[in-house]
Amino acid sequence: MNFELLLQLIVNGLIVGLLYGVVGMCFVLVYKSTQIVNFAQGEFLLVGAWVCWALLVYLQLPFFVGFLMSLAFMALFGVALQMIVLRPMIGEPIISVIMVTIGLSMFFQSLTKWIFGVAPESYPAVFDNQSLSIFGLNIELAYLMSTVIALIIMVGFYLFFKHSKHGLAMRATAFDQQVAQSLGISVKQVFAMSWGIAATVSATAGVVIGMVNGVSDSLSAIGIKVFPAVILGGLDSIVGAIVGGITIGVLENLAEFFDSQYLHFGNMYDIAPFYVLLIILWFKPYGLFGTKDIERI
Amino acid sequence: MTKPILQVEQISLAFGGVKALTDVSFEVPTGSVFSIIGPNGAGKTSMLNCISGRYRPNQGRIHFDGRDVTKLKPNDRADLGIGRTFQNLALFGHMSVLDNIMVGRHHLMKNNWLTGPLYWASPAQKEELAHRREVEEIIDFLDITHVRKSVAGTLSYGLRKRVELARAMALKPKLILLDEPMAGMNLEEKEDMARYICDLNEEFGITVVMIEHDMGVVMDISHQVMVLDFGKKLITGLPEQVMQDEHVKRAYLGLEEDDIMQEAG
Amino acid sequence: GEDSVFVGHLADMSGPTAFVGKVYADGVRDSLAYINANGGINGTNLEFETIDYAYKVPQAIASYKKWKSRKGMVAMQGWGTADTEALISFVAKDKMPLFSASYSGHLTDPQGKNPKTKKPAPYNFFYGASYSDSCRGLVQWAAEDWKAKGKSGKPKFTHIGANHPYPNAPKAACAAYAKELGFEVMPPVVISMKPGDFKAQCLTLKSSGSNYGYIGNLGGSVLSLVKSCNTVGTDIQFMSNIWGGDKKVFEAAGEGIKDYIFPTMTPFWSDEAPGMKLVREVSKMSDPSGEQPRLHHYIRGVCSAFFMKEAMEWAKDNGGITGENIKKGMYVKDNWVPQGLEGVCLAANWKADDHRGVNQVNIYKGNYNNGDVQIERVSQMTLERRSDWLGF
Amino acid sequence: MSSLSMRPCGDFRTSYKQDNTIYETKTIRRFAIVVIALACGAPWVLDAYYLTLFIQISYLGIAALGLNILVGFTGQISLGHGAFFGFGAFASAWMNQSFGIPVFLCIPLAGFLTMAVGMMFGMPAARIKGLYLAIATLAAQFIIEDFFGRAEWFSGGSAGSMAEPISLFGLVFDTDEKFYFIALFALVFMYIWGCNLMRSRDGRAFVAVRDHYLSAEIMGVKLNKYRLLSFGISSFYAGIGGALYAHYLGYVSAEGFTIFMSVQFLAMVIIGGLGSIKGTLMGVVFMVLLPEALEGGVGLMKATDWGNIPMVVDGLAYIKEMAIGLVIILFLIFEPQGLAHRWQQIKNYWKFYPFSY
Amino acid sequence: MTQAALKTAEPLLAINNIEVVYDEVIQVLRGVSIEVPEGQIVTLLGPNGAGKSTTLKAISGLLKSEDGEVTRGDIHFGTQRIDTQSPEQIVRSGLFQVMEGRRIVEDMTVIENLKLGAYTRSDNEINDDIEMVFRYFPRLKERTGLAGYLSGGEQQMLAIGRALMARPKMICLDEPSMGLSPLLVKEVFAIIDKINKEQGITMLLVEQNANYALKAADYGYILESGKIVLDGTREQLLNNEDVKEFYLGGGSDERKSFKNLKSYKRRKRWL
Ligand SMILES: Nc1ncnc2c1ncn2[C@@H]1O[C@H](COP(=O)(O)OP(=O)(O)OP(=O)(O)O)[C@@H](O)[C@H]1O
Ligand SMILES: Nc1ncnc2c1ncn2[C@@H]1O[C@H](COP(=O)(O)OP(=O)(O)OP(=O)(O)O)[C@@H](O)[C@H]1O
Ligand SMILES: CC(C)C[C@H](N)C(=O)O
Ligand SMILES: [Mg+2]
Ligand SMILES: [Mg+2]
Repeated sequence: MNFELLLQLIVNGLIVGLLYGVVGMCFVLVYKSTQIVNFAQGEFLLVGAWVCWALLVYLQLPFFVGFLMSLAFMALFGVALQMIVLRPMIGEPIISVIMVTIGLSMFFQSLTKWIFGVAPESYPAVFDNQSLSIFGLNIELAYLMSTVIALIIMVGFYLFFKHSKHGLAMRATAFDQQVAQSLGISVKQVFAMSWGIAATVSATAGVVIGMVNGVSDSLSAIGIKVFPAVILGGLDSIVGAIVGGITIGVLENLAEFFDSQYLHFGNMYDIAPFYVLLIILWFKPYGLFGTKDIERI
Repeated sequence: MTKPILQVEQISLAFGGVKALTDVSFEVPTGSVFSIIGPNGAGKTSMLNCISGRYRPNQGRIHFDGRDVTKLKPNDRADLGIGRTFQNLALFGHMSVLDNIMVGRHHLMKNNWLTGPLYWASPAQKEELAHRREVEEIIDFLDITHVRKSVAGTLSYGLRKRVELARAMALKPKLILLDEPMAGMNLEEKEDMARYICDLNEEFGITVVMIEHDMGVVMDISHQVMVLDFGKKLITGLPEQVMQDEHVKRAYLGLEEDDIMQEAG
Repeated sequence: GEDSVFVGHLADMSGPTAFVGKVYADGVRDSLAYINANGGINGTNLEFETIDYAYKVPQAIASYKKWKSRKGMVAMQGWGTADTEALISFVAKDKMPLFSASYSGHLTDPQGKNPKTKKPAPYNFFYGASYSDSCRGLVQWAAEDWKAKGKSGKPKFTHIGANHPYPNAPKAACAAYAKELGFEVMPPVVISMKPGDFKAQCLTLKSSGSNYGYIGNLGGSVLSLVKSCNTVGTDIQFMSNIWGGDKKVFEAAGEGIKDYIFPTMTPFWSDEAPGMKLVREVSKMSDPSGEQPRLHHYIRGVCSAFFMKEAMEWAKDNGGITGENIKKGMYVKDNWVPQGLEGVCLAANWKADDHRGVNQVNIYKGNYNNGDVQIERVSQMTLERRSDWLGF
Repeated sequence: MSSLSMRPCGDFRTSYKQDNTIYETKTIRRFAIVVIALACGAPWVLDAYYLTLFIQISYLGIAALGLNILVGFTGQISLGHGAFFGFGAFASAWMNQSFGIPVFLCIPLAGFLTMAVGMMFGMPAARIKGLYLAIATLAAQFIIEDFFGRAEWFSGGSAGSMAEPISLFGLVFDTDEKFYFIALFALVFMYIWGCNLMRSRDGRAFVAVRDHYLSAEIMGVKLNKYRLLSFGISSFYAGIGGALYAHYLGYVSAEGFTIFMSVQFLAMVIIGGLGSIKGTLMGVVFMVLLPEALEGGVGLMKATDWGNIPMVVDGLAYIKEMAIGLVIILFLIFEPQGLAHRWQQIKNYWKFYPFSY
Repeated sequence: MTQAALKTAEPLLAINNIEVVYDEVIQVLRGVSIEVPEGQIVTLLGPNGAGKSTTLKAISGLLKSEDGEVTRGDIHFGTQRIDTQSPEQIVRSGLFQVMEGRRIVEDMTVIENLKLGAYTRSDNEINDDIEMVFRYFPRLKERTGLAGYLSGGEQQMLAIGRALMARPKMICLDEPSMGLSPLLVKEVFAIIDKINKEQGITMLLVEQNANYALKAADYGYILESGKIVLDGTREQLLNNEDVKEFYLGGGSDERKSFKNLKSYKRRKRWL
């Protein structure tokens, strides 16, 4: 067995997985507070990454200035999106709302293609040294930066849901919008908040991935990629999203390892997580950390 | 009263630390109206859930109609003839009242996804219509003719309760379990409901197990009453006996003796 | 005889292959417009419509039907592998020549002579060497390169690409030839068509010690692959198919793309060739300033359109512009170069039993140095017309 | 109020049989028959473009109906319908090619084969619920798609596979005009099948499971059986639709059956109206005609002055895509319950006209 | 208190001739007017489907989320017109509804549910108020699991307790006694009374249990088929023959047995 390759793949999986985890968290945040499965999550990454790219390339802003500005923009973007599109949908069948997010995803994908074109673009170099060697594996500094950011975001999320009354309000809204309203919770505010946060945090991930792989419309594919991660962890669990993200990241890489070394099926890297997902769901129908539905009659 | 249709032997049920039921045993004679009363959270609904198969008791057995049903799935118990209604309405909200009741006939019908769609070219149509006829009788009986095509979810609470009863009756049950059939009803409607329950017991010969908080109703129409408190059986007996019990009075009714008759109305 | 004839033009300008699809489509579109503006088909007006079908097969079929029934289409300019193959039997039945940008090898057997051919494609044409033949050319180059570098032992060859018809088209054919030439053929490495993080795959490439990698994808995923493999530090010579190498790719990849090998069928925009004058005129149709540099895919589009045009001219003189006659027109000339495009389009030979119009591959090497893209020609290969390679 | 059912006012029925019909009134039934009769004459009036659109509507419509049975009637979201559709297409072609089974038999057989596959992937439905299940079907989508690319023996792998045209009694349905009749027949047949299913025992069980699975079980409905069966039936429909598609196109490519297609099916069903058979058809028509209509709109736009600036011309493709997304969004904002619901409201309005309540 | 006296007191809540339509076609209320004076308990009685819950939802602004709409008339709370306001504005102005069917947040604990009730508040006496709720309903204190697993009665207590947490001026209670044991019904009404007396919270009480409701209330309305058919003070209603017969049971002195009811219907005199 090629241990060196295995080790490198696992490290690679951990780091990429953490990023999935961050995107997954946003997904969970939106789900937890609005029950909406956001199919436009990937487009948040996309829009964020392009906006940041445009600020850096056209306006020649220093990286961190442009980065923060694009985050601010994304917060507004998330809130505005929610106000214009999702607010009228409050109280409508959940599946229709989900379909709306699919429509949004189509819209923004085409819009970014229209504005920025279909060719991938690279970010200007941010770090002097693009990569760092860990266990003999070169890892992009942007990824390490994202690891730090991810950890900060995670702790923030945890505290928010555990201790703030907005966290409670979000959960109540997710449970039953009518009840939430009757308690004086502004469902609109809750929605705006969660979409704003989700858009901002996702954009962070978008920028990081853009720095590593270039910005292009395929960034939005991450939106699909986090599905298995989120489900694995449990749709409504922030911790689950992280664990799920890391698991999927490592899984992909393990699949690549076994495929390339032994099986030679091809494509296992992309497909194996889905097999594992099915198996895990069979034994844990609510993922690893998801809360069970209350089945009382 | 003849041999018991339902025998519950030493049922215990716990949820984590909460002991919903502890060692409860009782028998329901065939053809009787048997009421379960007790404070909120005493485990009454849990008891019904054990009988209808929603919960699996941790201990004990349940015999229905001479069969041990403890391990059967809910749908198999429906086949055997246990019907029920629910405390927090459990209608099929988007279906019409008629369809709701027709679901009750499910286990009595034979057409399936292959023969059903061939409607005219299979016995399905005949079967559907035959059952429809019987369902209409139940609808007539419960006086819900005027809403039979309405969507169940938009009905008012009281009507929904009645539709639930109709659906349970459509099962052609030998035993029907009613979880607070009168809750949320005004006097007039309670009277109607009481009449239906008496009729279905007397005319159709269906045994009734009923949870109810309205003491007037319980006293008037039940043959036997069991009192549960904190998951334990307190007493079983004739309604009058039970009402006399000091413990029941204090823990459940919270009344002095004279008040009972007066308040119950 | 006719006042005007209709040509349908399918393009992917917004779908998954738009990266090059738009460029190629512009070439076709500008050419058709140019032909029209300059006398049409010897006086017959060339009416055309471009539909962006976003690489969706049903949309392509619907457009085809629409053109066929409503506009009386006589020939069609198409695009992708998936839709072209879906249309094979339709165009055969309707006698509708279809000039595609899918260079899939199994479009080249019009009569089903090769037992490996699944479906004869009598009405399909494309300008350029098939994916299989280009890959064979690259493998030949690789074998020479290996020798030239004085390395010993068996070089290792790996096919890299998504599990899709387009990247897969030459997979088996090319692997067979690589083996013939003494390569050790490694298990293929699958990367998705979309850009992404391919470090895992690069680690595999690295640990397997692969020497030559053929990339069957295009655009974005090529970039990602190169970047990821640089981070990981592989030592592999990448060779891509015709869609995977152009100036835009180098610019987008920036530093880090090194000695990247790819084939072309035409000169580049900045090259001087007699025919480039016409190409620049054509380009003015959508860019009056004439300044916008075009990628070589654009020029291939121009060739595709002008071959069609000349076949139509022949048809007009020989019984009228119908699909059947255009097809016949395709077989008339040997070593055929459309008039005015000398030095731009390679000499082509379509025969009734062999639609491998071009069997020549020009191989280039590209580098990016401090904001400058440098592309140099490294070799030119002429492929045999082996009968067992027909349609394969 | 509550007695205000969705029925025409003065409509009296004297038997349960009359009351159990698919169509609410005789007029509507006659109308339906006339429409079908008229539809039979279409090939003599309409050109192939319209026929193609209709044929598209029919095979997509059949598959979409299957999805609505699963999503709308049984309440389980599936994101893998496109893959099942593809499976039916390949399966039919494969059976015809490999075993020489006549095509008209292959189509229903493909339906059943797809049903089996659908039930295999539906198995988790016994344990998994809601969105978890939706994502499990997403997994099915990717796994099946991967299978198409991999299984040369079945799908021809990357090269795709050929599908013979349908032939019956020596008649080959290889042109749009001829295939149109197959499509029309299949559509009508499958829709009546669906209507009948939903008004008989198993159909009701599906809805019961959707609305309240706990009480459905207590009412005697075998929960797992019906959860699985609805996957089976929905895949059956997908398989039939896919097989028709295969034999219409004559060629099946592994590329066509992506998550995007699955999403499109979902859009049809939601836009049409969940749990409405009529609505499904409306949704399909909407989604098939939308791009075509926008194509026309784009053509008009190019003709205007402001529409002819380069930025817009170059972006027309994207504008079109954006418009599709936008139309879906706007549609759902204004009609979240789907076309069927709007239709119902219009009917109600006229029924009580001029009294609005 | 006489009717006249009631009318002169400035009502805290005034509903003026409202009509409500669901789904754009189904009319449920046909001109309902109700006044609730400050500090009093007013009860709204009526059979199933009369539109009682609809009236409450119209007050609290929750109709919109059910596709319902107030098409005519207006509702004033204090000096504000509230039928155009959003539910959360209404709650913030001090009007709280306890919805029919308890509607607690099942996947939260009792304490979390109570905290939710205090969502609109920003003071730091929330923990004191939780203690106060536990004083009213001691058994809630022992339930530490998820609220979804509470028994029906416990959930009802939680729902009322949650309303108290908002420190509202007025609470609308929709069938608070439904499904409670006799002892608890008594307790709940006692608590309602106590809350009204101790904290001066105005109440609009929708009830089926007319006996208790009328005893607790100062004034009552009877709603049938979307119209107010009768209103009056407690005494007036308690002595009304029809109310006695149809709502209280036993128009005559003798209580009928549920067992031997005649199945004919008597005409109500107000129809
Ligand atoms: N699924 C469950 N999980 C956890 N605890 C439960 C569950 N079902 C019931 N309980 C608990 O069991 C106890 C008995 O509940 P049950 O619903 O049987 O009471 P009940 O007698 O019907 O009361 P009520 O009259 O209020 O309906 C309660 O304390 C309740 O919290
Ligand atoms: N969301 C809705 N859509 C359509 N109709 C509705 C809706 N909600 C209630 N209705 C109808 O409005 C009428 C009044 O209902 P409401 O719930 O207000 O009655 P209620 O007086 O509270 O009855 P109960 O005592 O049974 O609770 C009923 O006929 C009901 O069918
Ligand atoms: C760029 C490619 C994806 C398109 C190409 N014409 C094909 O063969 O499909
Ligand atoms: Mg109970
Ligand atoms: Mg009510």
